[in-house]
Amino acid sequence: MSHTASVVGASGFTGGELLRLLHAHPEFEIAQATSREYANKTVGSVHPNLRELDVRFSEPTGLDSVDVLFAATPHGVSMKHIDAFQEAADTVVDLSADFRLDSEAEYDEWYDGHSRPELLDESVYALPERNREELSDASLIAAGGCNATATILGLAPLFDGGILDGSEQLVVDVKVGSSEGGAGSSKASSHAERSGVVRPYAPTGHRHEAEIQAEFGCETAFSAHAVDMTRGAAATCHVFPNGPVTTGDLWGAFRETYDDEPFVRLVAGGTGVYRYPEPKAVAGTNYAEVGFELDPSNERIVVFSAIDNMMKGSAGQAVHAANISCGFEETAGLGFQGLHPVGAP
Amino acid sequence: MSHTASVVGASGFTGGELLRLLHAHPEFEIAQATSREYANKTVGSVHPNLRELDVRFSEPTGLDSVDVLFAATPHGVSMKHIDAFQEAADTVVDLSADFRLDSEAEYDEWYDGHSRPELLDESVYALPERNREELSDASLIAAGGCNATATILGLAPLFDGGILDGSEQLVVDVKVGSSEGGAGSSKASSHAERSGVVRPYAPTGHRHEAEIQAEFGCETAFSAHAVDMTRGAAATCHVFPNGPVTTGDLWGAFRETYDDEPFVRLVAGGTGVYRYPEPKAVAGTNYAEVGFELDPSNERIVVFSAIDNMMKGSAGQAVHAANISCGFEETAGLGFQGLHPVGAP
Amino acid sequence: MSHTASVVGASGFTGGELLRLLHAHPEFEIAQATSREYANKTVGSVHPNLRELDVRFSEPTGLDSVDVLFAATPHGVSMKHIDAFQEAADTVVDLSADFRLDSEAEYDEWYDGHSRPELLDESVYALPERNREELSDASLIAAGGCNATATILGLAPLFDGGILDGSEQLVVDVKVGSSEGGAGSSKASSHAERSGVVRPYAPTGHRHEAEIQAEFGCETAFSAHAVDMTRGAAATCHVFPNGPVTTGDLWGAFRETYDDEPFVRLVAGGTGVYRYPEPKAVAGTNYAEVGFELDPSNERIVVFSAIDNMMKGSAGQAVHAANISCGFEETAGLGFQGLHPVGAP
Amino acid sequence: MSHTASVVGASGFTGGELLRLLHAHPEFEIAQATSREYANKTVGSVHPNLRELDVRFSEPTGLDSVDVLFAATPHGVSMKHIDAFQEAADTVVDLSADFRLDSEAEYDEWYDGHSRPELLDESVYALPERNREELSDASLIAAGGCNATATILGLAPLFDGGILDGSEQLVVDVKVGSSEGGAGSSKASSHAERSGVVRPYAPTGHRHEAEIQAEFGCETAFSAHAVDMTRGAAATCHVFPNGPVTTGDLWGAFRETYDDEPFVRLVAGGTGVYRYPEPKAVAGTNYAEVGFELDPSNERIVVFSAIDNMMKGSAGQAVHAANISCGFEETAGLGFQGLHPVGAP
Amino acid sequence: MANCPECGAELSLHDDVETGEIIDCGTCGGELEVVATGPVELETAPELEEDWGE
Amino acid sequence: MANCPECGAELSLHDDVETGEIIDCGTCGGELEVVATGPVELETAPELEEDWGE
Ligand SMILES: NC(=O)c1ccc[n+]([C@@H]2O[C@H](COP(=O)([O-])OP(=O)(O)OC[C@H]3O[C@@H](n4cnc5c(N)ncnc54)[C@H](OP(=O)(O)O)[C@@H]3O)[C@@H](O)[C@H]2O)c1
Ligand SMILES: NC(=O)c1ccc[n+]([C@@H]2O[C@H](COP(=O)([O-])OP(=O)(O)OC[C@H]3O[C@@H](n4cnc5c(N)ncnc54)[C@H](OP(=O)(O)O)[C@@H]3O)[C@@H](O)[C@H]2O)c1
Ligand SMILES: NC(=O)c1ccc[n+]([C@@H]2O[C@H](COP(=O)([O-])OP(=O)(O)OC[C@H]3O[C@@H](n4cnc5c(N)ncnc54)[C@H](OP(=O)(O)O)[C@@H]3O)[C@@H](O)[C@H]2O)c1
Ligand SMILES: NC(=O)c1ccc[n+]([C@@H]2O[C@H](COP(=O)([O-])OP(=O)(O)OC[C@H]3O[C@@H](n4cnc5c(N)ncnc54)[C@H](OP(=O)(O)O)[C@@H]3O)[C@@H](O)[C@H]2O)c1
Ligand SMILES: [Zn+2]
Ligand SMILES: [Zn+2]
Repeated sequence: MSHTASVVGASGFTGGELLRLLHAHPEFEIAQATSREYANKTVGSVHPNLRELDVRFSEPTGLDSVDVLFAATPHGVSMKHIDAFQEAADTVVDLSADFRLDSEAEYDEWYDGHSRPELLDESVYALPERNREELSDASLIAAGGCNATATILGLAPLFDGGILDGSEQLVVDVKVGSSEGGAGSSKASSHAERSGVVRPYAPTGHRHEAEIQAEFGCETAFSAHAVDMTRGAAATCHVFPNGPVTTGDLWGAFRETYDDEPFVRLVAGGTGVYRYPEPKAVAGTNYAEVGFELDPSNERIVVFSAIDNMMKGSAGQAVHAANISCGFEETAGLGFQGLHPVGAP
Repeated sequence: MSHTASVVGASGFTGGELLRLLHAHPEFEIAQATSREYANKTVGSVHPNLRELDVRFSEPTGLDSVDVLFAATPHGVSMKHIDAFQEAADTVVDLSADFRLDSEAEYDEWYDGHSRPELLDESVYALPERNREELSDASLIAAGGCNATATILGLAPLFDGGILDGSEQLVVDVKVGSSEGGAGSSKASSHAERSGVVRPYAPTGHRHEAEIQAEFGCETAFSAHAVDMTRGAAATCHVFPNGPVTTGDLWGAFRETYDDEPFVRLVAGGTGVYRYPEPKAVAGTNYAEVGFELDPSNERIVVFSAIDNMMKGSAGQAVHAANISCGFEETAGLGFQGLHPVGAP
Repeated sequence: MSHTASVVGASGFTGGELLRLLHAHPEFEIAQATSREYANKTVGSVHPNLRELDVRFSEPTGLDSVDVLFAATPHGVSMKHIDAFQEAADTVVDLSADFRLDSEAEYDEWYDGHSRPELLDESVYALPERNREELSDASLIAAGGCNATATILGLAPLFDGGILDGSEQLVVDVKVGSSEGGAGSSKASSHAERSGVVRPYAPTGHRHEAEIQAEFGCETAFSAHAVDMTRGAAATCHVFPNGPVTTGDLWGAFRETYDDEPFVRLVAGGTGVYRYPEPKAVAGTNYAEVGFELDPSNERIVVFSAIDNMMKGSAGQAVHAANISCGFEETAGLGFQGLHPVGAP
Repeated sequence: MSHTASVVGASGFTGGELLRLLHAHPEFEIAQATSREYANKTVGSVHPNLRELDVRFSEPTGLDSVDVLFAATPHGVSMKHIDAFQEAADTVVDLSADFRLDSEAEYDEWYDGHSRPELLDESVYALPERNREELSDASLIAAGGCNATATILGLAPLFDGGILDGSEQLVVDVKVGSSEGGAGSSKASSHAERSGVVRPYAPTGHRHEAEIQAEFGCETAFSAHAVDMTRGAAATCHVFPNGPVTTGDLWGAFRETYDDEPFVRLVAGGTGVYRYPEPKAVAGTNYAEVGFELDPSNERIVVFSAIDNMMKGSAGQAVHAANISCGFEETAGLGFQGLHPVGAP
Repeated sequence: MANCPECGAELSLHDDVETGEIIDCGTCGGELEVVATGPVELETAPELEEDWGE
Repeated sequence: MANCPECGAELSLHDDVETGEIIDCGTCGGELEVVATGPVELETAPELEEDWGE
């Protein structure tokens, strides 16, 4: 146990995942878990899976000194408290959007501006499959958006392999689970209204477009739908390359990009029940499943990408990045393989 | 009660819907309901909602003479038995794909050929919003495919209104419920494996592309995903028109096409929980919800269309078409408005 | 169209059901639909299945004169506004618990007392299978509790047939859907927390025990569990009769009680998928399914009863009672037979 | 890595769980995983969560010599092949019912007899909370039935603490997920029919009554219902003790029985969303949650018990027992804490 | 009777509709303000950015 | 050890693999036939069109 870690926003959904991961992590010890609403209560009173943990929530004011501080707070909170966070910890890993983009201009365009733009240069986007090098000595790390993560992982081999160059039309149709909305409550997210939906909730102008654009330098026509699951984000990318492509080209590109990646599985075809990426196959894990199908009659590539929005799409990605930054084994604390069968996890 | 009607394939999912609709229909009386597996059993033994019906399944051989025969059998059965069907009934309404396309060539391309191609000229595609005139004296009617129906209803205003001309790139991303697979069973459709999925099941080359192409004369890049609901098909069409379009243009086109349609509801925007078309809002009904969103930054129109695959997407469409062909009130027997709240119907 | 009807609390779940039923009812015309939160908005903005209705919510103050007023408001509201309700309408049908019990003492024991106890004598408990006679000239009608309704319908034949006399041990284990909680929102009822549960939510002391006790004069050991459906209440009664009972005795008793009832179906045994009462087989309908199994080794009768909590368990029961009170056909407006297949409605 | 282990029936649901657990287990190495249907295929082709495993199915004939053989086969298979199993392994852990009961007479009563009754003396029922001592040198171990396990864990403190003596009436009402039925398929278990159910499937005469009776020497009035989840068994025991009991007595009894148990959590009361045992809080884990509520007005104790049917109710229990038998740390390989939030796992 | 300025759909209104009332359009869901009566005139109401979760 | 002719992934095989055996590739799921041993050679097996149902 070499490092101490605290979680700000530990009563939320991704905060709970962080606690779960850190508790079982061979190198981390949980120092503090903050919540304003549940201060002094056991973490198990909010997260029933963590009843074994002997940790109580504390107020986010009064942060102890730790090696790594994870912030799992809503957009805007980290940029406000970043000085306190950086004072408390050598490394800050933020799960919100506050430090994901590169420039104030992008925050003006996609969000409501930024109060600490000078830090945007310093911060590193956490996705290790794209930024492993930079993460190794990062002290301010921004875990990616879940839908952006799914999309970027799906499209990356096509850009890496030169099959796309950014001039093509890209359609991204995403299906997400209810945990993406966090632990709050509203009529739209009540069980009676939210069950069984295929609900367009961000038909156009989704903020994660900004992250995808930052990665590949191209625009995407992005739409998200809420579907009936709690965990999971599945991106279907419909892509029209400029030139002819074979299945062999695609296997080559995908294997080249991911063959050595510990958390990306290629899944495309076969004869069983699970032939393409599916979010429930990776629920609870830090894995991404990525695959594709070629549609010769439409000169289209359909790319599928599936992750657990709270894991690879947030808390798992954050711990993975922290492992790299701290010099630990990349997979430390992230070994859970997921369940089968599993219903709508 | 002016007309008699029989259902071949009445133990199946859409066959059960036909029985439900015909039983409550003011103009139809059920003559026969066939099943080979359940012959002599009450229809309520298979369809628990029909326990009040005093009807038993009979063998599909030995069809009585009726006004209308509905065939709700798998692909290939109707073309094989069409002579017996037409001998038994003045009007045959087929729910399978057997008489949907116009030419043998299309069946060669998309299916395994056709054994009675001479009937393809005579048969009328059932979708009343497109073929009302022709239906009025049709004697062989082919109810549309559920995914094709959803897609065609969504895109029609754009073609009618000249916003699309068929040269544009069209991406159609469909999400469907488990009843689309019919009443059979397999490992992939078992509850444990099928619950909670976002499962690409027809990433490319879906046969319903043929019906869409027949309607609009253009190709679509079509992909379907199984999601966790039993009833419902939701099509999201990502469309890139050649010229500039305003929201006003879109409202004009959609209202022009659908203002007088009894079974199409425009749904786009608003402030409540249900802002765009959603399959659960039309579950059990013959309604289609259709709506759109304009994405100026991508010069894209996103069209949403939601139906109950077994109703507007099959049995309801069949009864609607039969109403027209028989000269009944169009909405006869199709008045159910659906439920709220409703979970994953 | 002989009668006008208003719904107070029309933006809620059972209020929406009342609107749906009254809209399709051959004898009723909707006068007003109240909501404080959504006043002036279309009813379709809250209830997406009612988009065809040309009705806007109005404030609950300023009630017009009507034949029947339905109140679908939380406990306590009707007893407070009963004078206004009775001034506006000849017949008031209340869906809350405010007028279900017979005496102030019971309200003191199970609720927080009663502000208008003098009306308790006048009010009639709506369940037509038990109180058909009294309903025929009732002007203040109290629709039963959903769990109480399911339980009472299950046990009634045993009391009617003398198989139970009230001295036996009765265990009632109920499973209910999320719509029972109404249209509000809370963390516990959010999709992420409420999905997939088997959650004991009223292990002991459930208020519906009072209604069951009022009906049969005996205590029941009652527990309720939330399960993953939106509509439905299923009661399993484990009953230990004092003397020996045969399956024949049970069929005799159940048929005697329910043979002429238009809304109760006996379901027990058979060979198909649906062998016992199931809530999803009656979802959206006013039917109750009732059945049993005899356990000779334990000298136990297991009684199953399934309803749609918002229909037979509330709004449907209310309309059924109003039909009787107004002298209409009992089944008027309540003909919907339900759906098959249907997922988790 | 000190021990080798094989799984017979590894393509099934509990077989997949065994592979998952053994793969992550610090002391076991997987030797063989059998399947007749999928021989030569990768285990990941059936269990998508196990794509990282470099193991292919082999035929169940031709078993290599191992330390422990786990059999996850349907009832009847193990008793037929027990000689081959015992020849291949020092320790055999069987997940079926074949070696759970003590005498041939019980198999005659509850099953269809037994072909190797002489082994029943030797075999040890796996539940460590009840049989830890005997397990320490057992060579034939029978993992308990999932519903029996849930029930026994719930009731044990009442018998241990003398609150029940076996003369009382015990009602056990169980709710289970679809994985209990194993990996096969049928119409009743298809997604469309099985979704959203509260389906009585073993109203009386459930075989697990035999195991409960074997443990406590008393009969139980047992009924099981299928509900909409994939993993999970929740037992609600309605118990009527002969004498007066206080909440303090109950806490005393439950803490006495379970305070030192690594896999049993007491959950009763509190203020959050999760106040009583719930299966989704333990999904994927080897934990049991156990709790209670006292109903003074009915002189009833309601005991709640929740497990994952495939883990604590089968494969997890099997590995726990094997850990004891092999002298490993009891919790080895069973550390997964479960997920929050999680939908219907 | 009045037409929605957003989508053009016909709106039926109660008789005693008053200036200043905010109503919704049943088709496009737009929030509309009654700016005149006799005959009724509608204008798009200033939008209230509502967070719709996620 | 052998490479999948479909997707190029490395396959690990048991030692006593025999000619004619059909195995799957863990990456692309392709069905492969062992056409030679020592060293192992794989070919795509004739496809068995399997209906995967909707
Ligand atoms: N959910 C996902 O799938 C997902 C995926 C990717 C990224 N993210 C991002 O991760 C972050 C957390 O998301 P979530 O879903 O876990 O949200 P959440 O469930 O709503 O939790 C937010 C947490 O932040 C705390 N908090 C809120 N305001 C605070 C403040 N002013 N100061 C200190 N603590 C505050 C809350 O606890 P108290 O109120 O008790 O203090 C709560 O613990 C967000 O930025 C989100 O965009 C989430
Ligand atoms: N499900 C949908 O959402 C949907 C939507 C649009 C179109 N469709 C189309 O509608 C048709 C029916 O679909 P479904 O989902 O209702 O299928 P289904 O549930 O599988 O039912 C098929 C029915 O056909 C009967 N049948 C099968 N082979 C037959 C034969 N050779 N002769 C006579 N009867 C036969 C079966 O009963 P017995 O075996 O007992 O005779 C059964 O009643 C299909 O063509 C399908 O493509 C379905
Ligand atoms: N849900 C069920 O399954 C069920 C079953 C049996 C019985 N019930 C009973 O039926 C009643 C309604 O239940 P529900 O589930 O429909 O509840 P709900 O969804 O919460 O709706 C309550 C309605 O009452 C209105 N309301 C609240 N306070 C009011 C007040 N002071 N004056 C006027 N209107 C008020 C609310 O609208 P505004 O706030 O917009 O005015 C809302 O329309 C309750 O008494 C419940 O116990 C319900
Ligand atoms: N599911 C649960 O929750 C649960 C809980 C407690 C106990 N159990 C018990 O655990 C056992 C396994 O249950 P399950 O749900 O995992 O069943 P399952 O999914 O049906 O799997 C059964 C496995 O056994 C294999 N098999 C069947 N017959 C065989 C034979 N004659 N010889 C060798 N292998 C054979 C099958 O594979 P191939 O056909 O490919 O060989 C399959 O891998 C059962 O006895 C069950 O009662 C299950
Ligand atoms: Zn409008
Ligand atoms: Zn391959």
